[in-house]
Amino acid sequence: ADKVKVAAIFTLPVEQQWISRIHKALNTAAERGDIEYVFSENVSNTDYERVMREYAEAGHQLIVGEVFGLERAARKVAADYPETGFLMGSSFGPEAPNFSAFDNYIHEPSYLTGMIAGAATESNVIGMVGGYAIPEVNRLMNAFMEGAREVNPEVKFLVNFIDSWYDPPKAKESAFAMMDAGADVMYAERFGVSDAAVERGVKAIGNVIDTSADYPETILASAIWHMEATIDTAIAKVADGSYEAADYGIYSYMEHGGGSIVADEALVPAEVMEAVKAKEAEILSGAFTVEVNDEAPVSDM
Amino acid sequence: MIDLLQIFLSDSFWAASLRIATPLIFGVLGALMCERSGVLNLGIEGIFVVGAMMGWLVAYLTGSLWLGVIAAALSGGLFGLFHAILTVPLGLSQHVSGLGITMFATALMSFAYRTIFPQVATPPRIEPFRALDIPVLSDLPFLGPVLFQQTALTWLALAMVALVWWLMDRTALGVAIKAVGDNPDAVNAQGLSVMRLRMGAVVAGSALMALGGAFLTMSAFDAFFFGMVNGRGWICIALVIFASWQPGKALLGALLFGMFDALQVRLQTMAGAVVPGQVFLMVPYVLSIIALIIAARKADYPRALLKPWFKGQR
Amino acid sequence: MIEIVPREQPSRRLTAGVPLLAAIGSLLLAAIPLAFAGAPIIEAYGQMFTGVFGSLFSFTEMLTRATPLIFTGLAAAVAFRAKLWNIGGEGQLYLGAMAAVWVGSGMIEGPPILMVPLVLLAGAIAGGLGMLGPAVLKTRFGADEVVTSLLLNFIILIFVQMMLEGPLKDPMSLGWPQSEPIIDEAVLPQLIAKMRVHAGFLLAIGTAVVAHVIMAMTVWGLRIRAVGENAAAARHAGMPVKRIFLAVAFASGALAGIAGVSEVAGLKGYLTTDLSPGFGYTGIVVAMLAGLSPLGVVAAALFIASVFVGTDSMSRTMGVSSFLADLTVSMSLICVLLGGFFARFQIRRVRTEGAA
Amino acid sequence: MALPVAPVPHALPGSGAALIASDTRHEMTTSKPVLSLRGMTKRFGSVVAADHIDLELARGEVLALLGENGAGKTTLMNMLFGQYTADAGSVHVWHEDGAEIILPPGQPQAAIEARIGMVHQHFTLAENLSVIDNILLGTERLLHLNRNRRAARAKLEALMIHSGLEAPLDRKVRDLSVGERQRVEILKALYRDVRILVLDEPTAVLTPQEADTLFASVRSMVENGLSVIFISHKLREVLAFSDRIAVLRHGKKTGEMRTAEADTASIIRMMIGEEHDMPERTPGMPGDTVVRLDSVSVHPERETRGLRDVTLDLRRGEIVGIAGVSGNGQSALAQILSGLLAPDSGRIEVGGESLAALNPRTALAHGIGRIPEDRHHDGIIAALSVAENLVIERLDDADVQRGGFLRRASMAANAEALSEAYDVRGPGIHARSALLSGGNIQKLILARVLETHPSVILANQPTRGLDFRAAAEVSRRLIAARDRGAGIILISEDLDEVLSLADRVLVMHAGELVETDSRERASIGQLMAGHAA
Ligand SMILES: Nc1ncnc2c1ncn2[C@@H]1O[C@H](COP(=O)(O)OP(=O)(O)OP(=O)(O)O)[C@@H](O)[C@H]1O
Ligand SMILES: Nc1ncnc2c1ncn2[C@@H]1O[C@H](COP(=O)(O)OP(=O)(O)OP(=O)(O)O)[C@@H](O)[C@H]1O
Ligand SMILES: [Mg+2]
Ligand SMILES: [Mg+2]
Repeated sequence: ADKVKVAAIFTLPVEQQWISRIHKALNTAAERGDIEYVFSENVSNTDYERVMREYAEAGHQLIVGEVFGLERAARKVAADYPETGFLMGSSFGPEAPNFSAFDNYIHEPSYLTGMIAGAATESNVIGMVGGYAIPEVNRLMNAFMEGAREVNPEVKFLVNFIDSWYDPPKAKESAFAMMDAGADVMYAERFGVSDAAVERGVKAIGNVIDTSADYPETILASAIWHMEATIDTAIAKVADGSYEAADYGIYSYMEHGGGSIVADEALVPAEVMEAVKAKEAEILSGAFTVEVNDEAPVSDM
Repeated sequence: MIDLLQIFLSDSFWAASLRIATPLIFGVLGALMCERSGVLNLGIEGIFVVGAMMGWLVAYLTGSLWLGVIAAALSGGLFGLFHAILTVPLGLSQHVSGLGITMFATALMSFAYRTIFPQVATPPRIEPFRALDIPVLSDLPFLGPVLFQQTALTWLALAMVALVWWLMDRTALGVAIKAVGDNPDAVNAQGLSVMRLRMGAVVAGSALMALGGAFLTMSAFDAFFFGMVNGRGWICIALVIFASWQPGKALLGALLFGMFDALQVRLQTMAGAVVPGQVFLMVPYVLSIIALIIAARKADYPRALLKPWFKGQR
Repeated sequence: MIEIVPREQPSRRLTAGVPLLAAIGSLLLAAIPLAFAGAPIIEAYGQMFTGVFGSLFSFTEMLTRATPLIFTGLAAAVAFRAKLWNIGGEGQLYLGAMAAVWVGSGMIEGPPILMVPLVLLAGAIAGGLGMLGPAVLKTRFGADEVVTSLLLNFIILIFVQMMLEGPLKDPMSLGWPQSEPIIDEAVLPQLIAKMRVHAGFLLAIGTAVVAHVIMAMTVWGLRIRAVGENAAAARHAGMPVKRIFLAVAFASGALAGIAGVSEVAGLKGYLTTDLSPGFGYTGIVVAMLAGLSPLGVVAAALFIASVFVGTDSMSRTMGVSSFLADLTVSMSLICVLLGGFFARFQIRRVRTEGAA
Repeated sequence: MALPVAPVPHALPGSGAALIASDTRHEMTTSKPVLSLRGMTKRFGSVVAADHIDLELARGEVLALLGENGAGKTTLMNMLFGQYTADAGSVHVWHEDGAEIILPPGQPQAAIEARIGMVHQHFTLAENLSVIDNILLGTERLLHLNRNRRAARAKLEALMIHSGLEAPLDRKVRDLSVGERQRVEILKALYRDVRILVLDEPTAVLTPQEADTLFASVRSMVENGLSVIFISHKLREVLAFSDRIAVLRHGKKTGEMRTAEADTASIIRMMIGEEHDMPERTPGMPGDTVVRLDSVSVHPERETRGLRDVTLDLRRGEIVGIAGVSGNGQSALAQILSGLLAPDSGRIEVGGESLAALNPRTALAHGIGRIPEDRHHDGIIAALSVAENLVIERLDDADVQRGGFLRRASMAANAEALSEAYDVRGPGIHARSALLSGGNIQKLILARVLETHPSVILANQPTRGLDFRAAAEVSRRLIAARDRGAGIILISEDLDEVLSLADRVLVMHAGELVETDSRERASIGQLMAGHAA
């Protein structure tokens, strides 16, 4: 069969964790030979719409990206190119006929990592450093906090946003400050936090990507986002001509393999692992639902 | 209030202040050298990126941190030379040239990084500078963690303060640099070369700036990211005026800013529930403006700053 | 040895030819990174041209990108004329945008004929006040406006973030920090159906013309130039130097503020913290390239926008890193700078023999 | 480069401030040349500033270089010193041992090494540095510790004593008066043990006393073998101090003569190629009071001297000359009348109205025309055109603007007329006024001020740095304005100027103003020095 022509547009460089997951899934598909893949990174908000149109004009069949902050414009473009499939990270829903939305709904594994963190803290203080307080970040943090509270009602949280996606030194300083205030488990939303954890010998929880190999003895567990399910579903639909506007958010849920937890069994006690496994099963079976809460989390100390 | 007191009494707060200040110390000293000679270097933000990228890259490729540091300084100096050529012999607008250098350096580093590492999800890491563990000294109460558990680059920054101070205040070369920033005719009439002094100062100053960038990727962190300089260069441009172009005050200014920043993080975590976090993010900038208002004294202004000089013209 | 001497009359031929030569020069230079990235160079140039002039769409996209640059360029040009170093265009742009969404997102309703000017006015006032602050700090306390206006950029951006998570947040945004949309009556109309270029562009051109007329033909322009060139003599001649300085500060901030209004009301529809990819800073470059001439600002903004849009589009079709666009813009900037030098100066050899 | 610190070579036992009589001068015919300029040529665009000029200087000789503004004097000296690169010509210098060297063009370093020193027409001092740093700049190895300066300081102190030129070594230059700065400039040259000293209008900003002291010291060093070229527009100095005179006109050398054989008329003839008569002083016809300062006081501030209880009456139709060594409060007085400074106490009466203070606007509205002391700083806006500069004090007038729009045509007509009437010469009325020479700038300001027929004119150092023809023109204009009924306050350090123009003479000293009936240089000099007459 012909390869599907896919273009991706990212507002940040592909090293950004969130974007790296999409990029990775697309690269995997390209290596498999399913798609022809091109991308533009670091596209500013002002230029985003033009780039969408350029790709659409150039005949790409599926355009992937993130349209937070430019929803209206993006939807207008989609409406102008009904033959092209748009699969966009978005907080809003899909829009017929061709605009589909996805998001990093990995609150479920985040909840599970929260359980591990809640059990692991001895000081009962967990530190959380985030980039910006946006829904994509908030919902994972909130789920994480819920998970921790479930196993440890005593636990308190320190929350800090550094207002940058790319300032590891700053994130590191933030983490140090929290450790000074007593945190002994860190939620590493940004690069830099785990580095601080390694230096001070405290534990950290990973997010979106698995960095445990980089920080030996440090990462208790990570909530991993897998975009493969989302991307592959969309590609398949484009290929067989059945693509239409749909909510792809669910493909980030655990039941679709869009989210998973990896835990370091050497660092996490067996009984905690057991509880997590049990909860994971509940989630997969639908017996337990992790609430999606997009409100900005705050310190409660 | 008790909390605030606790913060100020904790050694880790002061250690963090010095750590955060380190890249700024390099940057503000570099900017000071340039401006003392009469050349504003708005290329600083880009030169930080160059230092961050080249230091890290060379350390990554060779495995030697110090080679990385040297590479950072050299490449920073190279971009400084570019700025110097445009602004000194050619006398072009220092504003445009500086902003141009920043745009050029940033774009070039991004382009080069992407061309060298086309397919990485997370950037390669190096083994960064570690805190110097000096026997006895590092174990001192308070001073130990604040001063003696910093990395070699922080010490280098402090040494540079002393060196620049010595150079500017104690040597004939320093007098000549100050003179050329004040009135190039005075220097020319005394048989010294305006060109060489200015170009030398800009190159040396730019090399210093690049070390500030190198600190970010080789000491504060262990990898290069796009955008990680995050305005630190601009802060130095502000600090150098706060410092009235004096190395001692430059150190003070950088430390103050580092302190505000360290304080900001701690306050935000503590009181984030009550006040929007952004209020604290503003703290370092607002306090810097207030400090500037209090300190605004213009006596020592390098009078020839921004003014090109051509031989044989009035 | 060589000596640099000013031309008696800046060369007319060169002054006119410089942008052209610089453009050619920078494009030639772009071949270097292209070669490194392994792209076919001739074809790349073709794509670069097509990226701007290839279709009505690409051309209007270039105009769209030039629009905010004209405003921020004018902001810098006017201020720099009075030797007021406003480096805070970026912050003032956001202030203007914030005022625009505050006034224009439903707080007041009215017919377009009222709403559009109202929103523009609000943005202009907000931006103007944003620069008046540093100017007052300068006249009152001698605090250097380069520093204060620069630092204000950071403060304002954080403040915008705070407002977008607080009072200005769109309740319908599902938590995403963005403002409510500008109501239809306050939107700057599209100029061509389906194209993004909007009335803000015409407004920018009009503003540049007005600025040119004011600077070149009116007493106010003369006063501004007088204060900028020699404040002591202006004061001696009885001009209210401080008032002029403050008025220029306000006008400069207002122009940058209108850049923000034009972006939200003409393009985006609502405010986010990534509204501007550094238009405030690029405006300084635009102004200096234009030699602080308001009409030159239009040309410089169009030039910079063309290089950016052309290269950006080319990088996509050629499959090279899109960082190439920023790289080419910065190189062409340096080329234009150098070109301006050769128009104003000539380099001549001087004798060095004579030592016995 | 490092200079060995040697004892002062030109040491003299004491130095008198008295004039040295011309009969002690060297006979140059017996001396060997130390310097020879041959065929020196310099073009600036279409202007030939120096056109194949030859000039010789003998050992121990004082050569005065004369010429109108723009004749090429400074250009020639700048080529000698390597500040400018000559288009053609060569500079020959002879060492003490008779060895001849030719200086490479365009290298001040080479001139310095040949022990040529130059005091530039405009200060070349770094204001943020101390006096000693300015003097030692370029004389030390670059990594030389500048604390380690005992020897240099000792040498300088000896030099100051022997030359009679005192300067506060550790003060910043920005805190010095112009006179002090001029002394620093000269010390800077002397410190390098120069054999040839070029002084470009060294006395333009000095008081007559300071000038006399300077020349006395220079003379004493000449006795010890120093050779001097000096440029001046003050013929009195030239006649008193030089051995020989060379004259430039339009970039060419038009003549040379022994000073002993020269007189004012012959010099002028050589400079301008025709006879020229100086304006005659005619008595004024004082009318009613136009300005009255009533016990005005200003607190001294940093380096500017204040005023103590100054009372002054200025009447219509008179010129009140204020003599005095600059720095005694003249600038405070001028600033009050210009509206730049508010007195701390006292009243100002202008046109019958009593005010606490003026500002530039009210000063203009009350018909006070101001000729500022520093024409480049306060007088013109160099980047604006001549036509624009001519109207900056009256932008609201109907012939300048209509509805906010400049009336370019009417401004141009105005500028053409005034340039013609006041003989403002330059590249044209639309050219930046930066391109005008100092003298023409002064004429521009004069035109702007007089054109509005002010009832009061404040003329602060109105002829400073002007050649005699331009200076005479300014004087003539001021007298004409007076005769038309204006009251004029003339502040000048040039006692000759005050005496030749003023109807009444007041002396300013230490912030106080004293009136004198005397017209004697000596007794006024006493007052200027603070001694009661
Ligand atoms: N740097 C320069 N650029 C252009 N023209 C110059 C420059 N320096 C001197 N000139 C020209 O050279 C001519 C001679 O100027 P110069 O300064 O030598 O005159 P001068 O004799 O010293 O006059 P003054 O008595 O006023 O000092 C001037 O008419 C001027 O046109
Ligand atoms: N930078 C310049 N470029 C071109 N011409 C110049 C320049 N500077 C001076 N001139 C020309 O030089 C001539 C004389 O200049 P100069 O400054 O020597 O005059 P001046 O009367 O000596 O002034 P001052 O009395 O202030 O020293 C003028 O005709 C002027 O047009
Ligand atoms: Mg002169
Ligand atoms: Mg001269």
